[in-house]
Amino acid sequence: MSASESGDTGSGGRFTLARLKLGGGLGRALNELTIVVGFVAISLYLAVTTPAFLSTANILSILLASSLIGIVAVGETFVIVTSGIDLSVGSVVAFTGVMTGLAIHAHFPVPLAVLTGIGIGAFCGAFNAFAITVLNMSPFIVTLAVLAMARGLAFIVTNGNTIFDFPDSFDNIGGGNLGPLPIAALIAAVVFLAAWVLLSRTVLGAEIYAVGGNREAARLAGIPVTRTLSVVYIISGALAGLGGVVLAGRLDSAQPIAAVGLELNAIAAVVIGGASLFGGKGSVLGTLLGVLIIGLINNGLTLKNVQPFWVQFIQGAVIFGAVLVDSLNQKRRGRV
Amino acid sequence: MSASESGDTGSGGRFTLARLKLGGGLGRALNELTIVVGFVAISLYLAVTTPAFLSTANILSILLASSLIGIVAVGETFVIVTSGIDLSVGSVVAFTGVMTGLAIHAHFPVPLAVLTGIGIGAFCGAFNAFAITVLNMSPFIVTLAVLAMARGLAFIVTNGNTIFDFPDSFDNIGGGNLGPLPIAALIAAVVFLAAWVLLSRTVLGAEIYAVGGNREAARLAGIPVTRTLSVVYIISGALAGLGGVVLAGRLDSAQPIAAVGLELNAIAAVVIGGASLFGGKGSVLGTLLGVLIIGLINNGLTLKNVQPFWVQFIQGAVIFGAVLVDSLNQKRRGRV
Amino acid sequence: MATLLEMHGISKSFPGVRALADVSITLERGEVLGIVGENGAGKSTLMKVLAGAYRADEGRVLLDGAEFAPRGPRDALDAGIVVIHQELSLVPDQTVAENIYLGNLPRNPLGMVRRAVLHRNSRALLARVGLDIAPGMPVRRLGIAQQQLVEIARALSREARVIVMDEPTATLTIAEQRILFATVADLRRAGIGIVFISHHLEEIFEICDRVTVMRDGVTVATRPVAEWDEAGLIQAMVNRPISALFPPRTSSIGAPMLEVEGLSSTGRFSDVSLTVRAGEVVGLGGLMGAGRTEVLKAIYGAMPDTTGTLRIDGRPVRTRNPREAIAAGIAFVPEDRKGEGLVLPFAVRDNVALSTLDRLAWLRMFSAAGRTDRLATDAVGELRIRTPGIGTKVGSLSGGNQQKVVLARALTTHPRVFLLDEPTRGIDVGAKVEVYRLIGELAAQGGAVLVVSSDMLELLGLCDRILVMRGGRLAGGIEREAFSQERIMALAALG
Amino acid sequence: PAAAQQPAVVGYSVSTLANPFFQGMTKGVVTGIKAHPGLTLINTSANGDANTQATQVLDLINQHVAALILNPINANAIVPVVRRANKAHIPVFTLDRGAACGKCQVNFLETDNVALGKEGADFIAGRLKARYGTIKGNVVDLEGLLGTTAGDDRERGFATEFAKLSSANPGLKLVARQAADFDADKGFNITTQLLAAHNDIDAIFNGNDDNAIGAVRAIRQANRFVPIGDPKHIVVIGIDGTEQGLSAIRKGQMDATLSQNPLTMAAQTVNYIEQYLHGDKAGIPAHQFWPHVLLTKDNLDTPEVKQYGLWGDQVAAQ
Ligand SMILES: Nc1ncnc2c1ncn2[C@@H]1O[C@H](COP(=O)(O)OP(=O)(O)OP(=O)(O)O)[C@@H](O)[C@H]1O
Ligand SMILES: Nc1ncnc2c1ncn2[C@@H]1O[C@H](COP(=O)(O)OP(=O)(O)OP(=O)(O)O)[C@@H](O)[C@H]1O
Ligand SMILES: [Mg+2]
Ligand SMILES: [Mg+2]
Repeated sequence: MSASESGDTGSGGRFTLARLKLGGGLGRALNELTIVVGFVAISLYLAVTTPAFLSTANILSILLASSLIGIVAVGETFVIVTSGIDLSVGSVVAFTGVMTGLAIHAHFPVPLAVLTGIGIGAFCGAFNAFAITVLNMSPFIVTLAVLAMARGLAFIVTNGNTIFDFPDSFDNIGGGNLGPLPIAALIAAVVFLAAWVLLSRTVLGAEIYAVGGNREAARLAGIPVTRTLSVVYIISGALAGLGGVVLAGRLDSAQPIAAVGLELNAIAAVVIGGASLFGGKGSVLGTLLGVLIIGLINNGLTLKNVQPFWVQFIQGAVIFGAVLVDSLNQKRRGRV
Repeated sequence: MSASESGDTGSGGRFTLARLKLGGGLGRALNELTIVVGFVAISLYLAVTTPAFLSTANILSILLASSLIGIVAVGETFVIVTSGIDLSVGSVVAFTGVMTGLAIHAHFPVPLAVLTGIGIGAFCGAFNAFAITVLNMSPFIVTLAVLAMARGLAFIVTNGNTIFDFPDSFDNIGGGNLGPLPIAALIAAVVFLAAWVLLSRTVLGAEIYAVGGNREAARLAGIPVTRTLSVVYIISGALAGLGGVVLAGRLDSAQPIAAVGLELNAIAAVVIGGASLFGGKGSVLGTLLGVLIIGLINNGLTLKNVQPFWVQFIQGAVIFGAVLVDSLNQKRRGRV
Repeated sequence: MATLLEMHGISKSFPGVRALADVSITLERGEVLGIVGENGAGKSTLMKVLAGAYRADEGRVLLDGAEFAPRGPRDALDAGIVVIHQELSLVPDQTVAENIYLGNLPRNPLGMVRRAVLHRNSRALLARVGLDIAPGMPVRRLGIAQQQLVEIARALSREARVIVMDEPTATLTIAEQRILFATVADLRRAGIGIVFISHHLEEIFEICDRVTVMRDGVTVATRPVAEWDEAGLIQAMVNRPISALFPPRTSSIGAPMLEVEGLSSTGRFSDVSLTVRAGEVVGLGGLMGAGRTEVLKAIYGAMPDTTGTLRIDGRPVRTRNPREAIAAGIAFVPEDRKGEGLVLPFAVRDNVALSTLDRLAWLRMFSAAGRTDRLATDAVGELRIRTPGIGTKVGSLSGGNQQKVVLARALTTHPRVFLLDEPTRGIDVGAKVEVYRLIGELAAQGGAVLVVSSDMLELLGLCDRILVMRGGRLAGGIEREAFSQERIMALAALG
Repeated sequence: PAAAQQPAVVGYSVSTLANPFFQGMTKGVVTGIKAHPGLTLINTSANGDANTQATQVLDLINQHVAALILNPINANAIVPVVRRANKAHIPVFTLDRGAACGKCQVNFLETDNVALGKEGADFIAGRLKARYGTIKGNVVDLEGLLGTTAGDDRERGFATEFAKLSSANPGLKLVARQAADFDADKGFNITTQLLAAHNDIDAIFNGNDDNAIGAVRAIRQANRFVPIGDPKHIVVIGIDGTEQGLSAIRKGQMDATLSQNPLTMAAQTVNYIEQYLHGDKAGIPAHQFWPHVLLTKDNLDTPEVKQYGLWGDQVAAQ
């Protein structure tokens, strides 16, 4: 970064702009997120070339489609900010989904069944946290092992069968609407908002960044590192549990094979949103953009009737392009 | 990277290995790799409980089954030591496999077809390298995009079909024997040996560790960082290409869908072998152990005819256990 | 009233090293206790034990007469023991304010950060340490000296009974040092006990009430400052007499060796032209942030987007990257040894060999362990690097010894032009003398030395000529005959 | 007349293309649509993820397609979007796998996977009987990907029949049951290790032809291949009839496969759609099993089989 830029950071354009427009944090945050350029570019392209894109139904469908990965990616954001990784989320979604389904079939009232799902997710997160903090194991290995174990458990408890046929009151969580709005998207919105407050406004959030940015400095400054890390993995697990509930509701069924590979998509969304796997960086707003970019790409591929063989290639190319814009932008602005 | 991480960063075996003199040297190197305890534990358990385990045929079958992931994991080791990641290897295996198959069908002589496959893999690696070093993009995103693009290309060039029916001279690369030894395992052995020499005994190897350990210090010390990183990704791509050749030969066919998820297994092997995703740490010997541990687990599950629903769970639990032994061992020895 | 702090019989070992052996110190309220000693004497380790960062193997600590056994840094902080660690411990991607209040953010009952309070308080603290930057700026963008001031501000933000300053001035220039000393005086008046560690003995004499000397993990002596003189202190530290700090400048100065013309880097510095002749030691002075580091990096090819021309021995050279600079005979010692100088997970041996990997190699390809070991052993011996062995991880050496490893590495490429950025930062008197002697020898052998230092006495003692930078430009130069602190300050600050 | 100019858009969602069978099905849909000038296609693949499929189908509904051809990943998980389609009055035709809501689909053209598994067991029993005079021997079961209908139903069919057979014939043993995930390389690795552990394997049942190809290659690699008819020959049977499977049968490396025909099956669905859009709803059956055949070297090139269609060869030829 050039000295002139750093020199006027305090009072220069950045802050003025922020104050003018959005009253502080949000404007500043958006300004930091150059990936916004990629997001806007993709949206514009689709809006101009595809008449159906801007319809309310289509936009709501994008939001609905993004809600599961969004919920999970929020948890992943916390973990990645601490320089950790949670590979178990996809399997935990499947496992909590079938457990919730079994709870429903065992005549748990819906709210209790939902809490069961979230609670089992949180328990998986706590297991990850214990192994990482107390047993001092690498997050990659721990969550990879839990990826396999949770998936295995999902098969074991269901005997490989799909659990299905839930009451509407449950299905609505994932598949219902409130007025015109998909409830799952509303839940995701609440999760994003809460996470945004937590990460960018609270002391715990600042401690999460500190632990990720320099663990030893955080420890020396008296930040309870173990507790912070534990909270983070438990949040990630609990949100995967919520994801399992939402998915089971949406599909009126829970399958042990659900959400395979979801972790990679969630991590991708977080990284597209500007987080670094080395920790200390990343934001909920960035993750939101990352999730929406992925949702936009998938939606665009369907709307434009791209032939399936080309779909993966174009998905890859568009992600590459969107992030390329971002990194060239950063380079131009001398932030390398 | 956090300070505490750096605190327990073992010298990754390199410098110890560099002085390996088969006497005390190897002992010390192995001592560094505490994962050896997990490896021995699993082997002993299988030897005692499963009569068939120690037969020559079975041990060769483990080596054969480990050869593909081994070849790919070697490339991944290089990348991870530089604190990068290569998610594209599984797709590159598939893409180079079908390209090699198409070359064979286009009547390329076998050696040329093999070189084509390896070359295309190297090209994919060069693409990764270019985006990472010159365009300054994050390795995670770049290789994720290439994961999608290479997979897409594999479908596009084959129109989704399986390419099959190759001459025996080609098939033998992956599925033939030299005396009692599977050729694929021999190839993997050569790859491991070459990689071990390269990483632990050459200037380039030392530079790779330095770039992973502290990129800025390496740059200021005059190490050509861009070149080093490029070499590393190209090696990874080329080895994935070799993997594609081996796989196509073994199955006498190349499918665009082959090797899905192989990257995660390869990365797991490297991390089980003691590497850190934060770079500067890891060794070829460690990766070999990691690959063999995964091979042992799968072999044990087959020999003991574990019911499929339990397979994943047990895979996860055993990996967890093996690495737990390792990390408790490190803790006991005060290296935390 | 009980003594504020007593540490009794503290021992602490690391694998292969006995860092502390039965060390005892005491500290009264309102007292400044100086601790001096060679690199690796155990000063920082002792303070880390106090801070709860390490647990002692033996010994006990009494705080206000009560047993004090911290289980972690949190306990120590809660007891009012605040340590400014020698190694910077900041979070680069957080803001200055967040770093000042790291672990101690002002919060409302909902657990939210009270940002207005945070920034108001931070601004006040920044003013107190003389740092004029916005509290919202990410620490990543600060130079190393500014980061040190942020650390000091953090210490001031805490409710402290004991403040430990482990080489707080190592990176500071005289102006910030004055502000710091004024602050120390305030703290002392408030009855806070202060432990002050420094390799700058004049600072010790200026602000300390008592001085403890440590050597090889034991306390050699503790006496009131009045009972020490400089020679005695040095003698106690290094256990051998040291005649003169600075070697006499005797080398004969020859033809221009390094010529820099019109060197500019947008937004960083502009139009810097300077010449260093063979056998000459030129100092580069200036206030923090004047751009000295960046000029050195630009010459070394480590700064993108620079313009200007470079000649060595009259021949134009291009240094587009450090590799080319090394090939052209330039060596560079960075100021930030952890971030830019060392590969911390590597052994001492491999850090020393980092710039000469191919030269040491067999066929320029295969590592030659024997040659590498010999090179490293020689370097450890020559620079008296205190390490259990060349296979020891460099990260576990004391700060000063780490610095010597960086110096050793820079010398392995047989350079003729030496760019030294704060080369004696954090190293002890004995080692300093060795570095000065080394610089003298480099010059005597016909090398050209350009040295940046914030230690004005060092510049005055060491150099043949001093250039002063201000705001990214060369403000002027002073020949040895005209050397004086006042002239340097005048060029650096006023113009 | 207006409708004739404006072709009706058919939305298609296939569960995955990661398997030749579904590629065949997709090609069947594509060629079927081409054969009807009044129809065009939006072609999507869900990549094996039920949630992705729900989203894709919703996107198709939002585009007001005239009809939907769905190859569901899971019969239950597809139900909510099928109901959405019903609400939007878009007729749903399911292929290979149905939606678990009966009348919510106009036509459900099914592969009887349970029967495929059962017939696989019977085939092996027949070969063993021919070899030993009684039904006995050691059998390996390489099942498909857990959690998929094709994998699970075939396994169920095989396991039920095998249990019946072995209780009647005590000499018939299942020496191993492992999931090879429809992945040739997994099939190869597992078979290699089983061959190392057991030198008396008589037959291997495979959840699909890719598994079978892995087994065939492993037998060759282990030098355990002997031609069909030799008492030491290891019987290998797959399911699907992929091009490579047919080729292996022709070469005598593999004994048999149970083949459906996704091309004709998909074409039939398109025909039903055409029929439906022209108002002839009565002639469309609600549910139908698409026939399958057992293919061996002996019958592979007979007219009856030609008549049924070797989709593996046809797809590759296109
Ligand atoms: N974490 C550690 N692991 C191993 N050895 C260590 C560690 N920390 C310190 N040491 C060793 O303990 C001894 C004392 O180191 P310490 O950092 O306390 O010295 P110091 O007096 O502060 O020196 P300096 O003036 O260079 O800062 C040294 O030999 C050092 O190598
Ligand atoms: N990486 C960077 N990004 C942004 N600004 C920087 C960076 N490095 C240095 N600066 C700023 O550039 C200016 C010049 O810094 P430089 O380090 O060259 O000064 P210096 O004279 O060497 O002082 P110091 O004593 O701090 O080393 C300072 O304002 C510093 O904050
Ligand atoms: Mg110290
Ligand atoms: Mg500087």
